[in-house]
Amino acid sequence: MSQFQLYGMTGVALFGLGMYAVIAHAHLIRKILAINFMGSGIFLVLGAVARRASEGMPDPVPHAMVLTGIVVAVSATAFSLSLTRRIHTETGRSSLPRDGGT
Amino acid sequence: MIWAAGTIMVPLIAACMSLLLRKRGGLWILAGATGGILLAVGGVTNQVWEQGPLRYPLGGWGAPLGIDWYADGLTVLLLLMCAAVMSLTSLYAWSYLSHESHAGANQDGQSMFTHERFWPLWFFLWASLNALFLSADLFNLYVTLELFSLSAAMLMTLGHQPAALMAGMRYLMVSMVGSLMYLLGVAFLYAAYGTLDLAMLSRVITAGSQTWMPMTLMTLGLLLKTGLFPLHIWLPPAHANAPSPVSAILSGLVVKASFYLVLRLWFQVFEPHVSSSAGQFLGMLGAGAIIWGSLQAFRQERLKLLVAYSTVAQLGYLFLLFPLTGTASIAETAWSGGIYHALAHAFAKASMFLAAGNIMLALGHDRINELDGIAQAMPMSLFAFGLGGISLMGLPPSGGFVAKWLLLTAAWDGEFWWWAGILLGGGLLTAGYIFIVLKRAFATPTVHTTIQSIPFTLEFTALTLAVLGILLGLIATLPLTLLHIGNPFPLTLIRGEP
Amino acid sequence: MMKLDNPSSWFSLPRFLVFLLTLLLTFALGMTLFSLPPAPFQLLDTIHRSLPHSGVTNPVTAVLLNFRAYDTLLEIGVLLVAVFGIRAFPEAFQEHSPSLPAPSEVLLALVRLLVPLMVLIAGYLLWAGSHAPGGAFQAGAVLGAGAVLILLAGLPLSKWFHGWWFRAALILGFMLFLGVGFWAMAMEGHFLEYPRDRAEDLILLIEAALTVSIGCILATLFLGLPDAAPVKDAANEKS
Amino acid sequence: MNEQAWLLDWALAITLVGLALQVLSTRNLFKAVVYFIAFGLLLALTWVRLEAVDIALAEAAIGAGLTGVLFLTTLSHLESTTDSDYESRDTPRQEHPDDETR
Repeated sequence: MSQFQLYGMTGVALFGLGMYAVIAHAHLIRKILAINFMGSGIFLVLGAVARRASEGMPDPVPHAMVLTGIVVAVSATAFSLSLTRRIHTETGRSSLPRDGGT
Repeated sequence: MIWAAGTIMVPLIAACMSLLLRKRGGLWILAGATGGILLAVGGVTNQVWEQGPLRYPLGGWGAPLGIDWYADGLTVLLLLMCAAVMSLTSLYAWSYLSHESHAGANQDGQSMFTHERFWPLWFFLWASLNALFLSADLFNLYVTLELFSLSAAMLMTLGHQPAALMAGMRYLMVSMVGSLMYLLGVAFLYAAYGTLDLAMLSRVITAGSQTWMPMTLMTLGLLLKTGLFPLHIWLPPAHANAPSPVSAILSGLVVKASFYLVLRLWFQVFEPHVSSSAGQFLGMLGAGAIIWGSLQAFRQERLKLLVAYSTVAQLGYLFLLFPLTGTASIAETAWSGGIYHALAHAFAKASMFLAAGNIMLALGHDRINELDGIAQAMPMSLFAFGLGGISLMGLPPSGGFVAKWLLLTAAWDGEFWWWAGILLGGGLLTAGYIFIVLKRAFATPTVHTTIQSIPFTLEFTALTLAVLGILLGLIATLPLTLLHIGNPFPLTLIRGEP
Repeated sequence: MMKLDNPSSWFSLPRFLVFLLTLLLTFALGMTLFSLPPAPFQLLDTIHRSLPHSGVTNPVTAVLLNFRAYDTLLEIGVLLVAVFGIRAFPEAFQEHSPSLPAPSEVLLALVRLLVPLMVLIAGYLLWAGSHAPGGAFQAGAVLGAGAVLILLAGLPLSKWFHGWWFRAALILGFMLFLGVGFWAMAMEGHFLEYPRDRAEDLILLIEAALTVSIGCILATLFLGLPDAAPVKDAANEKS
Repeated sequence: MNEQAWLLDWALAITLVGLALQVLSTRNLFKAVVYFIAFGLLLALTWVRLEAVDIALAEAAIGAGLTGVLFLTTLSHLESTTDSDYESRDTPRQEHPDDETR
């Protein structure tokens, strides 16, 4: 199994794991953690794709995509965590209600 | 190129300026930004009108190394729609915020929903929508997706009521998962084809799991963000609990942005590999949305929730485009009808949310059962709501009529009675829930309720949007001609283009 | 759809269905990954050809700040949006953590030692980015970590974050990036098309400004979530 | 690829997935976040293996460092206000079974 396949599979597994957890867990912090794992999984797939091209220099375009992705992920995480705090302060909950919450 | 750059960069600059200067000079920033964006969008429209579809290589590199902007009739039409709805809603928002800041302060004596917090996010949302419409690069589209879902989620939660916070949180979660599904699709496509440019991808794409797997992932992610039935659960609370100008934009424009991306991907990139059953499936979901959304709208007790469920239903019409374009002879009519519905709905729904917001400001609530006599008290807002409703029902001479007529013609000519039935039934259901509201509003009030007066601008902008939505039905040839520029039918044509 | 959060029974049908579906999806994704055909062409060759014209020799920096600079521009936009969003919550910018003990002399000494070092490292990473691993994001992250350290040590700098010039520093990189983009359009015809002989200086200039901005932005993201619920919120909760 | 590098890759991949499983399944949220930070650092190591030192730096600083600290501060905020306030809430405790943060 090449490095591409190994890390590609790891990435896909992390994505699937995160996907399951984001639906199955109720606690917001767990959901946000799960989303971060989905992101990390995708980044690993991209990193693997960059190594796939040749044995020489890895492809810099996926690397640039990952760097951008990491920054986007931290922005989204920071905002969702502050929203979690806000929800907790306002309602005392740290999970969303089960119905539509209307 | 300056025009295309202007459509995105002017709102970005305005966002930064409003952060830096806070409320000082706020109205000047708003006026300058709106003027600048309208000018830029006008410039792009003019270019496309005269020269046909255009590509702008950013940084001069050109695809596949660099990122391209691509503008055809569809892009321009959506840019125009966005500019019109956003600028009118901006005017509304300005007045709403100024009114709210002394009327609607919370118990701390300090309103959370202030100019200072609102405008930077608003301009970022505007920039990201324009950027999404123009982009022709898969990864760049991902960045614009994140930009608009983050700014939309923040705008939703600015009001700080618990319901809005929770709805915003749910939207944020759903939309982040949707974006990530899209991104994984991009990663797979890049692995398989070595390019991120849409046009280039459409030339090299081949059948196989390396194509349909990312296609499924990306479509699913985008449908999640669009809120197509049955993935709509987050939509009604999010749209109904947001501050009214934000609700108008969310329902009118933001859900269309991810829908637009589905269109681009299906018709420009994946088209030869989309099986007709996939299109049928999307159409079925659309039909489900129309019926389910309308029935739910009947059951609502709050006006804004009713309007939000109506959005769920109206989104369904957009997806009827997918099965109908499967037949070559009616494809273009169906395509025009679907896109026209997106336009008409943007104006109609924005005006309805603004009108509902006015009613909420005046009454302090939006319970439908207690709207008695509101028609006499605020005729302008109610007229706006009614005109919006006419467009949603598809009655002439509104924009909604043209859209539904085109879709119906396509279904009729293609002898798809089932889709035609859904179209007609959906119209009837819409008429039903609109009339529930109107009947209440025109009833003579039994108990005396205090109705606060609200600024004229609020009512005026709502009405203007509604009138524009009707006008869209009277000048239909112009947008439809524009839509024709670079349209993907017959489907093989787009392939030959650079 | 959301009725999955009942761990009192470890097995529930919806949860199992979700498990099955995600497992299926993961499996399908894995299969696709294994059977990927070779890409019809490599972007790598194009990059190699264009690298000498990009003004830098680190290919990742070339992609981030020249070939796909527009992505990076919008990405800074995402960061700024996060800052706007977090500032919208009133507990942001409260005085940091009243429960924190007064900074000890040791901690202060450590901060005095570490922070200049971090600024130095940031400067090195920024400079190195053109030819070796590094660049604005890494340098900005180090700078942001330095700011966070100062705040953790309890140095009274929170006031500093209210000034208009801190807001200016937040958007400095973004505005400069935009400005260069427009200037380049005036010079060469396309947005963000740097004149080739000046590309190197322009990229360094943009990166320097971005480093400062990213440092401020990351510090703000952190500050937006201090461990300090405002006193008035706590009072509201009790009632 | 020589034998040792191959072994290292496999070890990394398995540990990454294992840590992700730990984070998403452990009942203790604080532990989960600590595992998450460890995951981030390990991911940074993986990026070095994939010849992406740029990303390794960013991942260590932003992905593991900043994101981890954000999670920790949010968690301590939730913890400081959760337990004492529960009795005054109108929602019964069973509604938030995942709320435990210890």
